[in-house]
Parts: sequence; C-alpha cells; structure tokens
Amino acid sequence: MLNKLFKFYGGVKPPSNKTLSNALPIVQAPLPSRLVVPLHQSIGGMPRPVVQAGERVLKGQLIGQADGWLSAAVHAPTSGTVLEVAMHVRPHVSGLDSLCVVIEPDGQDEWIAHGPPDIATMSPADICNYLQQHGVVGLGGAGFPTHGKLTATPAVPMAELIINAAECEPYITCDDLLMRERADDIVRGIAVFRDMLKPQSVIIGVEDNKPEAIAAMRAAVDAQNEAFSVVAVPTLYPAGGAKQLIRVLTGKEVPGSMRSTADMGVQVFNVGTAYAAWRAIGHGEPLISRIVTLTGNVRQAHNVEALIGTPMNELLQLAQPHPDTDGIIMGGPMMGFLVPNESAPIVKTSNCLIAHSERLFPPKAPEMPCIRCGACARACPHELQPFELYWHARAKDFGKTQQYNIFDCIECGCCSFVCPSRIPLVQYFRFAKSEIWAREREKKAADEAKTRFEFKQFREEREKAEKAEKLAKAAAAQAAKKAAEAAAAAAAAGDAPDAPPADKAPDVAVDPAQAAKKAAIEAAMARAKAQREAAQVKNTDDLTPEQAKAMADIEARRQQAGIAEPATTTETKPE
Amino acid sequence: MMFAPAPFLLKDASVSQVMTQVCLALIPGIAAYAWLVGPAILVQLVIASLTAVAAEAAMLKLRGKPLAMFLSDGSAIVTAWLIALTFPPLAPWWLVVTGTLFAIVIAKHLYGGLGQNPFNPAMVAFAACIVSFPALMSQWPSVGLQMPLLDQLNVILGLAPRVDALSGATPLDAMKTALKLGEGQIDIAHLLANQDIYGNFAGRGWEWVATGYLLGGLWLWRRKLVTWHAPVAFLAAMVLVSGALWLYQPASFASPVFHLLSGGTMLGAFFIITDPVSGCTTPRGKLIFGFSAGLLAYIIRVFGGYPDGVAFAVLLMNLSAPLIDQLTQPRIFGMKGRQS
Amino acid sequence: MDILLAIAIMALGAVVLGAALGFASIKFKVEGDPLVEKIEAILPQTQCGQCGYPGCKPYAEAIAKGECDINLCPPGGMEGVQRLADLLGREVKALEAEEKPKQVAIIDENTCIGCTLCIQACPVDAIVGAAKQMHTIIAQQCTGCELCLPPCPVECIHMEVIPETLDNWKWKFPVIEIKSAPHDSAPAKEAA
Amino acid sequence: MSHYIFILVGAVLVNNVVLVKILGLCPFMGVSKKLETAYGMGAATTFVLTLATGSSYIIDHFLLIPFGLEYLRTLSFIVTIAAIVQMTEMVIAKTSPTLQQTLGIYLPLITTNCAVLGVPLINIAYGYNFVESLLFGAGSAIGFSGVLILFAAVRERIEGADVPRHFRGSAIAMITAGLMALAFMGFAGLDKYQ
Repeated sequence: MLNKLFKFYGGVKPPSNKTLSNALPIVQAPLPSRLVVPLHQSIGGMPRPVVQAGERVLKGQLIGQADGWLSAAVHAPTSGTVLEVAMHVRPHVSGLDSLCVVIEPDGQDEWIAHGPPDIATMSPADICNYLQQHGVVGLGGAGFPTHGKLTATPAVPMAELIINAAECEPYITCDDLLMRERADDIVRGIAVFRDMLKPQSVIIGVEDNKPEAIAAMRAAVDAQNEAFSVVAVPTLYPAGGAKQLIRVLTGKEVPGSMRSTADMGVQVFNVGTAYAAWRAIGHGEPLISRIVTLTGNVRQAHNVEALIGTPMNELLQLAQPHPDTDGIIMGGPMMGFLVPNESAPIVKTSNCLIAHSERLFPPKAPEMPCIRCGACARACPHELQPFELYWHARAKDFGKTQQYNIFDCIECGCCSFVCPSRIPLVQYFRFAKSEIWAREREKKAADEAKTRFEFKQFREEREKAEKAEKLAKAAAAQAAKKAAEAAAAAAAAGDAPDAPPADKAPDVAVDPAQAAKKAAIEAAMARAKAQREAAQVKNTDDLTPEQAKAMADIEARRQQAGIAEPATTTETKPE
Repeated sequence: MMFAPAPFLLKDASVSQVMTQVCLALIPGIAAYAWLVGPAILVQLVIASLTAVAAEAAMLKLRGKPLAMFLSDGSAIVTAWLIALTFPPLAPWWLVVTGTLFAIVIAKHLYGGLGQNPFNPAMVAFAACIVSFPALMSQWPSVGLQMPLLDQLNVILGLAPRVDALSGATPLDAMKTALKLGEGQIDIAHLLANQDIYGNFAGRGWEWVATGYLLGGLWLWRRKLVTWHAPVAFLAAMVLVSGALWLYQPASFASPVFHLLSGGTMLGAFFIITDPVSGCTTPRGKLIFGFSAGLLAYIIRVFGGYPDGVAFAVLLMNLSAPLIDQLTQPRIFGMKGRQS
Repeated sequence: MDILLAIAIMALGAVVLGAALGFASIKFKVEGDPLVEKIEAILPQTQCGQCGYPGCKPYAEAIAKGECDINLCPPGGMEGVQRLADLLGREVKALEAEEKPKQVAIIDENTCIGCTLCIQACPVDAIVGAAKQMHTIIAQQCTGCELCLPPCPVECIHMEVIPETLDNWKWKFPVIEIKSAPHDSAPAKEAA
Repeated sequence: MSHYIFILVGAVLVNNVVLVKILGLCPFMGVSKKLETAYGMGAATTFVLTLATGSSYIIDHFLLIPFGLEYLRTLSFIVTIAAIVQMTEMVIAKTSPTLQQTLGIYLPLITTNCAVLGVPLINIAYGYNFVESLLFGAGSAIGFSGVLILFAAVRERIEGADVPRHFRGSAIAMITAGLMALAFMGFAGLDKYQ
C-alpha cells in the first residue's frame, strides 16, 4: 500500500454480519402497489410539489421543484397516476407526517424523454444545477445535496477527494454489492467529481472486509486508466464516518465546529452518490431508485434496487422475513432506528432495512446508573467524555453539555455499545441537542419579537411626536391667525384718516390672515389624515411575496365564501 | 411496538461483570492474607458482606428502587470486601458492621447509590472508624501468631478478652511508635534487622499479601478494567518521595520497598484509587489523582498521626477529583494543537 | 479619661475609614446596570404584560432592582424561573400563574371584519392587514401573548397550541422503555 | 524559615479554617452551588481576610495595646473589617456585577463572617507577630478558598446525582462537608511533627 494509514481514537468492533446479505446479486424490486414519495428527502429547503392529484406522471418526471439553493428536486419513480399530494408518514423516528406525492403505478414504467447531457459544454455551475435538478443527494446517510458539496469554492485548494466506501455499519452491504457489480459507473461518477473539484489525489476508502469490492474497484479504475487509489482501511466502527475516514486516509482531523470539510482541503462523497451522479450525467436519469440491503431476521437476505417511495413492509417481504419479526430498522444496527410505522416509504437515504426480532436483537437490560468506568470515553471516536455529557444531559444542565462539546458528538453509538450499565447514551445526547436547538430557536424568536416590539414602540413614539408637532404647528397657525386678527382689528380701530401708514395696514393684515386661514385648513387636513392613518393601520406595505400571496389567497377564499365583498366597494361595519 | 433507541447491538458487558472481576482480582491477596493471619479474615469478609447486602437492600427498599437489579450488581460486595481487608482482622464484629453501615448508608446511598458517591465508601468507613475508635483500629495481630478459628471467632465476637499478646501493630505503626519512643536512638536499619517484626523487607508475611494484591491488580489491568495511569502514578509518588527521603537520611526513613509492600499501598493502588466513581476519569486527571494520593499517603503515614495514610489520602483526593476532572479535560477530536 | 481616649480613638478610626469609603464610592461608582440585559435575555420577549409590567424590559428592570419576584412570567415557564434564580442566586419559586403550552393566535377568516384593532394591540407587529380587509397573523412571529384577543369586536381570534411538526420535533428524554404489544401499532413514542 | 512554612501550610491544611476550625460556614454552604461563584467568593475572602489580619494586627499593636484598650478589640476589628468589606464590594460592583449579584447577600456577610473575625483573634491568642499573622491569615484564606472551590466542584457533580428527595440541596451538602472534614482529619498531627 502506498498510502500511509492513520488511526483514529476509540472505535468498536461489533459483529459485522455482512455475509448474511452479500452473497446474492442485486435484484430489481418489482413495482409496488403504490409509491409514497416524500418531498423532503434531503437536508435543506422543502421542494415544492409541481403535480396535482389525478395527473398522470411519467417515470423520471419532476414532481417536486427544488426550493432554494440547498435543496434537491424529487422525481416520479415510475409512470402512473398521482393519487394525492398529502401528509403521509415519513421514515423518521418521530413517526410524524410530511408532504408526500402518492403515485399509483400503471405498470408500464414509461420513462419521460431523457438522455445524457453534453457534459463537455457544461460549466461546473451548470453541472451543479443539473445534479440538483436530477435530485442527486448524498446516499450515505444525511442526504446532503451533492451539488452543495461541489459548488463550494474554498479558499483552501482541494487536496484530497475521498470516496467513502467503508460501509462500517454491521449488516449493511449495499455499497459492497454496488461496487462489485457497478464499479465502472462509480468510477465514471468519481471522475466527474474529480473534474469539478480538481483535487490533488482521489482516494477510495473501503473497509478491508470487502475484498471483492476492492478488487472490482481496482479493476474498474485500471480499466479506465484513472489514478484513483483504492485503499483498504482496517475494519473498525465507525471508520465510515466522514471525519474518521478523513483521519484514517489523510491524517487530518476536521474539528466538529468546522461546517465543511472543504475548509481542510478534503471533500468526501459516498460511493453510492458517485454512482447516482453518473446515472444522472451519463444517462440523464434522475435519482429515483437506490440499492437497499434487506437483512436481519429474514430467510433470504440480499440487496435490491428499489424505487424511492416503496413502502418498507412491502419491500421487506422480498427477503421473506421470519414470522417473529416485530419491526423494521432503517439504517444499520448502530445508528439506524426502528421505523414507527412500517408502511413508511423508502427514501433516498434508506440504505438498509433490518427485520427486527428479539431473537436477533435481545431487548436491552434495564438501565443501571453510570459507574464512570470510562469505557465510553475509550470508545468515543471523537474523544469526548460521554459519561460527563450523560451526567449533565440527565440533569438537564445543557450549558455544561455544551462545555463538554456535545455538538461534536456524531451519534455513532460506540458509547452505548460498550456501556456496561446499558445506558442509552446517544439518546441522552440527542435529547440534549434538540433541547439546545429548541432553545436557540426560542431565543432567536424572542430576539426578533423584541426587535419588532421595540420598532413598534419607536414607531408609536414617532407618530405621537409627529402628531404633537402638527398640533403645535396648528396651534402656532391659530396663534398667528389670532395675532393677525388682532392686528387687523387694531388696524381697523386705528383706521383714522390722519394715519397714512395705516393705509397699508389692511393689506398687510389681510395677508397674514389669509395665510393663517390656509395654514389652519392645512393643519386640519393633516390632522384628519393623521387620524385616519392612526385609525386605519395599514401595514401591508412591505410584505414578503409569500405573505402577500397568502393574504391574496385568503381574500380569494373569503370572496368565495361570499362573506366579504371586495373591501373597496362597500362598508359593512357591524356594531 | 417498543421504542428502542440505537444502537441495537450491545457489547456483552454489565456492571455485575465488572464487580465480579474486581472481586476475583482480590482473591490472591485474600488468600495470602488468610494464610498469614488465619481464617479470621474470612470471618470478617463474611460479616462485612452480609452487613453490606442487608444495608443495601434496606436502603434500596426505603428509596423505592428495584431490589434485584441493584443487589445483583455486586458493588456492595466490593465495598464490603475492601472494608474487611482494610480493618484489622481481629477487630470486633460490631466495628466492621458499623463501618460497613456507615459506608453503605451514608457514603453511598445518601448520594443516590451506585455510581453517584463522591467519596469511596470503604475509605469513608475506614476513616470514620479510625477517628472514632483509634485503639481498636490499631490492634493488629502479632505476626506469626497462629490461632485456631474458634479462638479468633471468640475474639471477633467479643467472647474472649482482647489480650495484649494478640494486639500487635502493623509494621508501619510499630515502626512509627518505635521511632517516636526511641527519640532517635533507634534507627531504621536496626529496626529492620529485627526479623521478628519486620521480616526481610516489609512486615513478615505482609509483603505476600501486597504481592497478591499486585497480581490481582495486574490482572485487572490486563482485563482493561483499570488503566495504568492512577496505579503507576500512585506507586511512583510513593517510590519517589520515600526514596528521596531514604537516600537523604536512611537512619530515620524506611526504604521505598518497605513502603510499597506495607500498609494499604498495593490495595490502594489497584483497588481503591482506581475506583472510577469517586476518582478522576481523564487520563491526566488520573495521573494527578494517583500521584497526589501517593504523596499524601506517604506524608500522612510517616509524619501524621495515623498508622496509615492511604484512606485519608484517597478521601482528600476524592474531594478534589471533580475539580481535577474539570481542569484536565482532554482535547477532543480535531481540536489538538489548537486553542481550545 | 480612659473613656474619652477610647472615644477619641474610635472616632478617629471612624473618620479615617469613612473618608476611605467615601473616596472609594466616588472612585468605583457604577453606571448603568448590565444586569438588566442579562435578565432580559432570559425573558421570552412576548411583551404580554402578564407580569404586570408593560413589557419584558420593565420587568427585567424591576427584577434587577429587586422590586418584584422572579416568578411572574408565565410564558417563560418554570424553566425561565430556574434560569433567573441561577443568574441571581435567588430561591426558585413556583410560577404565579399556570404554565401553558406554546400557542399561536389564529384569525377566523370568515368572521374578521377588518377593524384593525388587533393590529394596534399586537406588540410585535405580527398581524398584517389593512382596514376593512381580512387580517392575518404571521404565525412565525406570533408570540402567543393573547393581547389581540380582548380588542376584537367579533371575537374572531382564538389561540391554538402549536402542533408538533418535523421542524420543531424534539428527541424525548430517555426513559426506561415500557414494552407493549409488538407490530403495527400506532407510531411509537416514548411514554413521556 | 521552616517555621513560617509550617504556619502557612498548617493554616491551609491542618488547621483548615472551615473543615477543622468550623468557622465561616455560612459562605461555605451558601456560595458553593456553582464553581464560578466559588472562585469569586474565594478571591474576595482571601483578599479581605489577608487585609483584615494585617490591619487588625496594626490596630491592635499600635492603637489598642499602647492605650490599654484591649477590651475594644472585637469592636474595632469588626469596624475595620466592615470597612474593608464595603470597599471590596464597591470594587466588585464596579468590575463584575454578575459576581456581585451571585455573591448576593454573602458579600456583605463577609463582614460578619466568623472566619474573618476569628482569624485575627486567633492570631492574637497565639501571640503571632506581624509576619506570622499575615501568613496565618493568608493561609486560612487560601484554605477557605481551596475547600470552597473543591466543595463547589463536588456539589456541581452531586447536583446531577440521584440523591434521595429528603436529602437534596443543603442536607446532602452538609453531609458532604462532614465527610470532607473527616478527610481533613487525616492531616491531624502533621503540624506537630518537627
């Protein structure tokens, strides 16, 4: 091996159980009875639905338009009819619903017109846009839109492009099989990334328990005359964590506070992402299916290529689960979760479905108190002190948890794995993290509320001041008028024939009198206007487009309901 | 469906496994001890264990905690054994019972039980008893005195008079007394030459007990139940300070070997200061903890008013441990070589 | 004589110390009160006035001066009280009023007559609309202070508890799981 | 020289003002909930105590004894200490208002802190000279701050412990203080060793 490998601290070696599912080739899953495609499948903005119930869609047709820069489009996985666009359960540990497009397949699987773009004429920005439109997101777990990692133009030159094929979680073999069977397309996908990021070197990291995949990848790299190095990394969970893999392959440690690894001159993509990117660029196919490992308590564990939106329980039937299966774990046994509702659909990040049974995963013994043995600290790949974090998270002392760097925790589960007291440590950390986030949200909302409140106060003060000023002006005008009248009266009184200077007096007096009158009228009008303004607050001036749209919608609805006529026509003011 | 958080795979480990292994590691030392002073120590172990389990059960019941789960963790047994092993083997039964009760009820359960006590319960028991009953806690059987089990039982149960002949002192205590009484006329070399009390380098026979503890401790280290930091630092501090003073004035200070193999040094190094609950948990913290405990133990046992300093040293470090831990947090992943 | 001497010496001491203190009080005079800002940062900024002060800042000032208790802010909840107690080293007290879940005001579109009264009442400008037009509440900006409820002449505003969505969903505190019947039951959430 | 070291170390450890002499318990219990506050209180008390021992020695030797006014000792010490405390409070109010708030009532209470009054009186009882008095005062103050900080760190940890309901808060803190005093008994006799 040319590459010098580094070690990361901690890590555990759970039984890998990969041989269960890596013996059989990838099978194309049959069309399910219906597809529920969640619109929100990646980090970032929620895509907007662009289809309506009853509409016929073709395979690969856009159904969710990317919203904002950090968002990825969603496509129809097969041809059929849109049944509804409604809230459906999502594969999320909360079991909450989100907006989904439900499609009834027509069985024809009819593709929309598609074909590879002319990549030679595309600028990097075009390619990014193209990937976004084709819904390519990271398939490793988090679902970060791929173009987001490709557009970053860091000040640091890109030193290494790392392809994460470690697949360190037990049971999962989808990347393994993908590399064995489709190494050529993967390498082409990597080449696209390489051309865009222009790194000094490209390293493909594979855990050394996948010799066939390593061989296949090396063969594909050689066949395409690429200079990528395929490196076997020691099998140690979580070697497939992005930061751990970077550490192992390059020796660089990316701090938890650093948002993007690009700032260290490294970028990491999952091997499946590279494949999906090539399907999009080389074939024009959007991301509508993925390889899913079906394993666990099943008769025939294997990998399938499943359409996004396939209900999990339907898909798992392909592997013939044993009758004592009592749940489905999405993801691996270390970081996955039991799906609260088994009819939840496969999404872009569903890499593995494990049939859960108590025989396979015996129920945990009850939680004992922490004895501070430090086993978790020795296992933590981020060198945290999980028992201290636990101690403070349990006491809900979140400030302290932040002091102990809770946000550096990657929730890999090593600490829970080794804990002799069987404490669900990760669970405590997730709890603490989401509490801290909620607090930050509240704090932000409070700050905004405060600013708006202060602005309102300021505005009211100003209005009051303006009103007072106008009143003062009016009073001044009144006084001037009075003075003028007095002067006029005086002039009139002194209208003696032997007073020549008084000749001019009426003229002079009339002018101020008229001016005063005019001023008074103006003041009155201003006053009335101010009063009107005060009474009829109108703050619809600077609305965001959405707000304006929402109001327009509501107005339209009101008119439909026949409750309120257009506001301008009549005055319907009940008492 | 149940809600079970990830990870779904767990390593086969449990608190009771940890505690059982600690007990197993104590066996060589106990065997040597029993060979040295006879079955009395086994009687004490039984008394202490029974008291500890009974007290634990009572406290768990009072606090409304699940009995079976916590009784089976074995932590009470470990505490009981440490108490029995640090108390004089012929101490009256009620002394052991009092100590154990104090340890379990006050030092452990008032703080919330397993894993939450800031002080090592066994050491709290020892300190409380030696402060309250200094005479009884200093009566050690004269070494080489072989008494049949029945006689020993009688002494423990208070049925036989505590004859002076029974009551020797530990080598440490004896030496301190001799030095104080002798007012400088007796020197260490002379005392150590007195084979009756001191054996070859430590108290005759006691070095075997210490060796037993050492073996058990090394086994614990091999099993990765303790790390090397605290024991090594503790023993290093002991050797350094005793060695320095011994070289400076061999007439009034005993050799490092003597200090390593007498009193509670070995038991403390591997079984007491390694207690993770009341000790430090960071690597640097463990080094500081061990070193300071060794230093304090030496100072107290040589210059202070008590026959051995390990218990007080451990308690003093226990109360410093939270602060040391806070100040010695290791750099986390990605933060090495940076400003924290 | 002794007594006089003693008095003289004590008086001397008093004068010296008094002078020193007087000097110090000028030298170390404190202006402003940074504490108010810290207190205000804890308050939820609903500006609801439930504490009896016209807004969060006046309440913060009153707390800093020690004029009132720290348990008068229902929107801040017990947690707010706890944090105030921590900051100020005071005893934690139970809230004066009962704690409510976070709410948002909703205007019934069909009843609203566009009188603008609620717009004037809203302390944080979270209601938009013009005269004789339906008003609407910007949900993200609504603090749930309920100040818009009383002025509405047609009672078209009501409060709704903010529902749990994926955006505000939180991990729950881990509890010892209770096993129930397996398979296909409703979304499992921990028994919180 | 070693005599002075013995006075200093003895005051810190062997005759620890809180755990052995059982003086100054109110701030020890009251201001040890948070480590940060404990640092502040420790610093404030160290400052006041050292200054108080020095100034009370001066007052005693150059004012009270020459004029035969020893019977005014307690009174004049209290007045002096009160003035020093007032001054300290002003300085703290200026430099760290949060610390002032968190120390709360305990800052003015240093005035009546038995440790602050007790140490100068012990000094006189032991017949210490000026340097010895200062050392003893500083040692006591360091001892006080030290155990206060350690105690605060322990309490922060106990805060998260599953202490039985009836023992939460001050009760378990008192027990902890007791066990700390037990640990400090280990130092007994150390200062007699010459």
